[in-house]
Amino acid sequence: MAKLVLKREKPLNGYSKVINKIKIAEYKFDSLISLAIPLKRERKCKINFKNSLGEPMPNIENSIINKSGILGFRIGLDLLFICNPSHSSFAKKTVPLLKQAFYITDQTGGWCGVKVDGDRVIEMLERICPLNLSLKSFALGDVKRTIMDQLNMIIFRETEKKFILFSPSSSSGSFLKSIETSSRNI
Amino acid sequence: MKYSGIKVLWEGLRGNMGWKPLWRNPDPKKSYDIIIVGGGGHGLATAYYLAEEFKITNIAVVEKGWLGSGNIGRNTTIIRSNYLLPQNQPFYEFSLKLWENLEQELNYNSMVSQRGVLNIFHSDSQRDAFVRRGNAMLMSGADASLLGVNDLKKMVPFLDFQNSRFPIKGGLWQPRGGTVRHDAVAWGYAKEADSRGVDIIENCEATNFLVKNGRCYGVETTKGVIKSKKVGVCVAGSSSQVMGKIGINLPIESHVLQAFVSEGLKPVIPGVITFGAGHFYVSQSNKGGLVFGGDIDGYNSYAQRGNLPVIEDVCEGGVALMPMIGRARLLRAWGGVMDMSMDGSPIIDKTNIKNLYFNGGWCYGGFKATPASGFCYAHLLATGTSHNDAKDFLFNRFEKGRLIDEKGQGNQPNLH
Amino acid sequence: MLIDHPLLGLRDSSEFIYVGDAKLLNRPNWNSKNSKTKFIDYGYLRKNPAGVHKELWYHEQGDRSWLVVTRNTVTHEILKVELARYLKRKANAK
Amino acid sequence: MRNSSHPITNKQKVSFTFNGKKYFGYKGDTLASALIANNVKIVGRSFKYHRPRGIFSAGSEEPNALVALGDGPYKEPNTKATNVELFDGLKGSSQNFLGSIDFDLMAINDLLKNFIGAGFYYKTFMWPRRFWEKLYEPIIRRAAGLGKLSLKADPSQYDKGYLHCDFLIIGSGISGLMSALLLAETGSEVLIVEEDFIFGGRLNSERLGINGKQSSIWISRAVKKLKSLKNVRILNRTTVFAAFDHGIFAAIEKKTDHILEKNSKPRQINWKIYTKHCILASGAIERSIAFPQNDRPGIMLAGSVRTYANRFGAHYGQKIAIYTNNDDGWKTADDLKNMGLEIKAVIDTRKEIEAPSSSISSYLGQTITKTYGRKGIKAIKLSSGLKLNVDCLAVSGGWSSNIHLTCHKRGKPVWDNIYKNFLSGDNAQKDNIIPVGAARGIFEIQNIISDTNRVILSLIKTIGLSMPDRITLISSKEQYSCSLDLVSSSNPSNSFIDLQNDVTQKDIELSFKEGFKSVEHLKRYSTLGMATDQGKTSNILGLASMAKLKGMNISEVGTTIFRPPYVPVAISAFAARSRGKDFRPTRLTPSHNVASKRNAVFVETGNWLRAQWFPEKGETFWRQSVDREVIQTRNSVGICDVTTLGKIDIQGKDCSEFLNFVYTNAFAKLPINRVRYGLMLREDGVAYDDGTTARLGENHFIMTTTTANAALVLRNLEFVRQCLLPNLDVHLISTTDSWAQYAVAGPNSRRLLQKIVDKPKDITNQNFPFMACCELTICGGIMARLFRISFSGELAYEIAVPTQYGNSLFDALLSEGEEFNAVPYGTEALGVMRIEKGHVAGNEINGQTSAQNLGLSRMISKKADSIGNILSEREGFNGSNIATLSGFKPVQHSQKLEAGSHLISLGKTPTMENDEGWLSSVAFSPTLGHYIGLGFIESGHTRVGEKVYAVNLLQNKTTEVEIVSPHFVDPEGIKQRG
Repeated sequence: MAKLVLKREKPLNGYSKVINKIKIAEYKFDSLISLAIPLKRERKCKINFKNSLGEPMPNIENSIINKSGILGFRIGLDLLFICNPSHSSFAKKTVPLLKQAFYITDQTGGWCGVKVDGDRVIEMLERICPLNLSLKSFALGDVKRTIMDQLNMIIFRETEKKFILFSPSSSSGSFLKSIETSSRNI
Repeated sequence: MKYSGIKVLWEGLRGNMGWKPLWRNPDPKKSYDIIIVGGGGHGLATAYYLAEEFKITNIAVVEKGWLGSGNIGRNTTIIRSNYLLPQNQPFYEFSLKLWENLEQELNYNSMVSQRGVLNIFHSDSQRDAFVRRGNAMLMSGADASLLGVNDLKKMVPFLDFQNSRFPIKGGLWQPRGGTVRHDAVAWGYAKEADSRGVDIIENCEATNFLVKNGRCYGVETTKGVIKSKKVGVCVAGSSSQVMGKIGINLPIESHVLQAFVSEGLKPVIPGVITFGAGHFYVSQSNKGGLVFGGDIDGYNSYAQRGNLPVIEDVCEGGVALMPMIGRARLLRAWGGVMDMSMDGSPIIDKTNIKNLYFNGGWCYGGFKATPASGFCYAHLLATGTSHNDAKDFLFNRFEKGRLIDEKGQGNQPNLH
Repeated sequence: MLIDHPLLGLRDSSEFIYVGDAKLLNRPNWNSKNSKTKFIDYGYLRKNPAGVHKELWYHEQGDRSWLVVTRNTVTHEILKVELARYLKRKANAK
Repeated sequence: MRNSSHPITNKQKVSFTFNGKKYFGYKGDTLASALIANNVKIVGRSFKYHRPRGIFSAGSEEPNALVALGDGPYKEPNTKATNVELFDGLKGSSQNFLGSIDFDLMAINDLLKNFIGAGFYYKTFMWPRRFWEKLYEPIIRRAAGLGKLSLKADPSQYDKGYLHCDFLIIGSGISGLMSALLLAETGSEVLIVEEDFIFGGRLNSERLGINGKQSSIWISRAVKKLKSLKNVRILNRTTVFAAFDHGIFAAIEKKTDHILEKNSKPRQINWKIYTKHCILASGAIERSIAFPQNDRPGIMLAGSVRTYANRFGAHYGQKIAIYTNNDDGWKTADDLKNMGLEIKAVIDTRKEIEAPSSSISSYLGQTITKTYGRKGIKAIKLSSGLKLNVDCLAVSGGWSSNIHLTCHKRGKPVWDNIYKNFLSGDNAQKDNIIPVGAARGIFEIQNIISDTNRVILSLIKTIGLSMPDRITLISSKEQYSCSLDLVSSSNPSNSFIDLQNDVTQKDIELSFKEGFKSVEHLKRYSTLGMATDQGKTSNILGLASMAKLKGMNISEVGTTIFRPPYVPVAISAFAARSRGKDFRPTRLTPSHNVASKRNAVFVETGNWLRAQWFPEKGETFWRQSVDREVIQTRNSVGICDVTTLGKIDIQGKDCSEFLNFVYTNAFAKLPINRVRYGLMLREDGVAYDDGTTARLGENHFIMTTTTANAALVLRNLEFVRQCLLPNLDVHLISTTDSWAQYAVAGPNSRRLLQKIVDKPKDITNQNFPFMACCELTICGGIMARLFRISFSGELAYEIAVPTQYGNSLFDALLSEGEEFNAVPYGTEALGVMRIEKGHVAGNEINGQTSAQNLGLSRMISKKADSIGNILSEREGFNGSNIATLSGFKPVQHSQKLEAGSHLISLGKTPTMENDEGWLSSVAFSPTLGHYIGLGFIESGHTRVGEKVYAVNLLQNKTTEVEIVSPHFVDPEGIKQRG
């Protein structure tokens, strides 16, 4: 019997396109996990986070990127996400380390990421994002969770005109359509 | 004054000089047999039926603002009896029967227009629920039929049968449902109650109840103390405020419901159509405006105005169901305050204070109930016992666990 | 409406789900005397003020916090926003 | 007519048609100005009496000139010609007539005016009763209404958007631009929104200069400067139409309405604007005067006549009279005279004034008592008896501040007796809406300049921003005073108050006579102010008229409430993108692609699309596929995507205590690697969700919920976690999208799974019994979860893998299952099997049924507190006669059952009193070969074996059914444990 191999598929099959000079590309990641801070264990978690990832644990709606390019952001009082963009020893080494302090939930399959980039990106996002995107209220490295075009999304600002958006994977088709439509409509 | 076509002609010929006010503008007397607090649709109907059916005419209706300024003055004018539960269905069918004779009875054309009410469904389980409902309607003597997609394509060809996100699978149709010119209902009841001797006192706010030894014997008002043997409160929208004056907490929250009207258009919508996969219902007024609405805004409010998300939600539903209305323009939005009860059904009952009665909790379905609510409340006020068709609308159903929850949402008023 | 989330700042109310009277925080003890009466009161009776109202909003499209919002039901003015869990913990500590 | 020396004539010439006739205009025209230039007088017909009407105003207050634009599905009825930017190829047409616009057969109504005045319809058409829907109403409905919809789906695209600023400035007239310049200096984010397609507001309509030059020079400099600033954004063709709570405003931007070629861009954008402060520079609206036959084509607002003359070089006729009750009317006289037109007269209702211009023949203290010319004004008659031939009459009843938006939050306007004008009340200040200029009731240019400086600078100071220098501008000296002479008393039945709805002075008098005296009654009875212009030019006239009748001041009479929107907005614009298939987002299951390839028919389940059944070749009717899927699954093995069930990851030290509380039954002692079925009640004791929860570790559980309630259950669990038991260490994460989960059911399910489960995991019955669960790897190291649970009653499992592997796993299960004749099955077969097994689902747990109704009362543990426990003890939930879940089968096996049928004892008539229950779910059971049903019937559990009627009156069908156990297949559960 031939060995049965399961194929891993990205939600958007590696989509990439430029519309109205906005570059839209699937943001691929190897794994995405969430970390819950156990009740009254914030201090322990802070130390563990620093030891595991080499960066301080971010405050709410802030993020860190460590030297291996791992993105960590805090989305709630006791909830963080760690997004590991490239294959590495992350699962083998870092996750067990984090497990010593946090409750960990693997959500790799649960989210779809899209990177949008370009001079008119703010104009595009204005069509779907209810948040104030001026740098004063949405600084570099900030991350917020909100509703866009009826979808629950997480939005992360990498640079002034570069954002990563995450949306639930089951609705990734609608999510992409929403971004494409916004880009065309400006 | 008796109205007729001949009278209109006669007055037209002599320059319309002979018309008289529809109701007097009396000062309150010192005492009455019954005081109705609230001169909206239900209060005026109650006064009328007390006078007409129970021959009690020594009545005052005290109204804080102008007559008909309650929710009878701001609603989407729909009448229907397409209810499911045995505690509700006979009551609303009774109401529909009263509507059918109302104009002749009141000698006032409130334009009761039975052009039908259509509820669209989009899934098999919705269909199952509508079949159950349709059968309940037929079992209590109402009318109903189940329509398939082909029936709908003939009846309402402008629905989105092609491209809708949630396919249209059929509809429950009640031909006797329809719409009424809402303000005219208040004016008609006022006219006939007044002509039977009822004192309708506008701009007279009931500020407190007169209670002694657990009995109510009148009200304090902004026009002085008025005594009475019985007091019936009928102020849906403000129920908690009024009953709160004597410390009664109600199973009711006040919520804002928005309604909308478009610019005038030549007739396009035949009856009332409701969308089953979102929150939208629409009819067209005789003036030509599309009258439409959807969900309540969802938060406690006495502000009589709404917010944008619900307007958008309602219009999304409208365009999803009938994309041909897209280029029609929304002309006016308004909001009314709803008595949202804990199980979505009303209360017509005595209170724990003797001689003080309560009618409220109509959620956003009070308009269609107006005649039966007035009739049954009059019955309770006159006889001390509940009318058979309203015998379950009692306070104690919450403590007994005999809830009348058409939507199955439980004690979450903003979901009813 | 805009709700000034204590952790996240001003957010549009469309990110939230409204649930109502904050008295729902005070669930009666199930085996206290007259617990059924207390639960009926808890479940069904409301003060429903025309004015300042303490109520529960859930940030479903955001950080999933339950908030206690003090809001005027006549003007819709929001006077205070607190995290329900802090309030409840404080109450429990008493 | 067009003034050939006006600069507009240097612009591009454009052609358009109106009522089929071709005309020319210029870029920069509105449809109204072009029609005036072409001397088209009758543009529309009035609502009720079908009187010929012309253009009355120059803005969104227009009551008369309603036209249909475009054709086919693009047709847009009821469009105000005064708001339409002219473009090459525009097609406009009149509406609301029978015959032609010039000879409208419905104009017969005008002759019947005495019989069809205000509210006549309330008094007649009542006999015979049935004639209302059949005869009277259809006639009324056809006669009423205005324009026609195309009845075609709106083909245009629309969009939404969100803007944020510190200052929203509404209007770009002089006070708006000044405010913008001042506020921009502070570094704040400023957004200026202008309804018109050009900036400058009223300045464009006036001859007055700024700093000694034409005002257009100052406007373009100001706009240029503002556009150059990074912190300023400026939008034209955009109308702010509503004010909401907490500084949220809604605006509509017209993107393509002014071009013929409809490109792929959205036609309009519905902007939601969040601002800290709103500067209301919305100007003022001129009102009319009610006098006999004041509605003829050619009678226009004086300020608008001036607009057409100054901005567009367009005017009607050569002999113009002005009728005014205020100083502003005289300005029109001056400007027209300056254009070389003949001013026949200025009639001013005020006696005690000094005529501002001696070179114009003026009639002070006089009124107009009659006008002539049905299709265009020809002459007027004054109270002195003097008759003057004119071809245009400019009317000014004074100016009303445009405070519409300050009323949207129920702010009450306050009467200003000096300028005879309603101003915004205190509420506006509270809402941070700050009127400036004419919107603040200031009507003289020099005062507007100094007052705007003062208001904005003091605002900047109050907020504590850096102070800019005041703006010094010099303009002409103006003076404005106004009287309240708004209605005349002669010939009230021909004096129109509300032009569009044909409300006359006589109607107001009739309302008064019949007791409709409060402003709200007046409005509702007479329809005053309820037309598409919402009474912008007429409300004050109605109030003034009622005040006169009541012997009160206008301020005592009060005012009705301005409600949003300020201008009518297309319903599509609110819906924006959420239309058609995009009405709601679509969620796809992980196996969607494989299912599509296998020709699955999909069904909407909430936002999900799920495979409903998988038709095979030769199957023409859905039942064939479903029956086959059921039989094949029960005989061998079937695979179904159940990913849509909600999955919640629950971790923390106090999980078991938490679960004990949220479920009615106990979970604390659930061993690791075991699953348990749980029932959830609402606090009111009614059942609302059920599902299985698996324990993966001491502090780790995975809960499943129904598809429909996934979000609600998480919300309620968070409520318990944060609001009721915040001292527990519990953490909740929705993982519905993270795991693809498939039911693998049927006697061969174990053998199939054994092919993919990595060794050494042993899933034999001994080592992995019914209700076991575990984490494992499959297919050579892919992490997975396996649950031995059964919804079908068969030996069954659910297997979950990370979503990215889902499509591949579904494929693999089917290909590996080929040797067993494995079948994919959809939601229909799933439903059939669960009914056969007697499992409840949404039709049974519908929010109206309790654990007792469902026959699950033994699941309510009385040993510990749980949500809904106490209130489920109420008498209505208990008692021996409550309806309980039962099974039903037709006595004649060939008969069909219908869900929704009601249940009645044999021999009884189907009435509400005899109603004993209903069938909630039915299916044809291919296993049993006949229909079966689940339902609720009073005391059902004690009536097994009894026969009753299932009544479906909707289809006029009564079926005799037998009450049986709800467990039709394998009631002992031998198969699922095997």
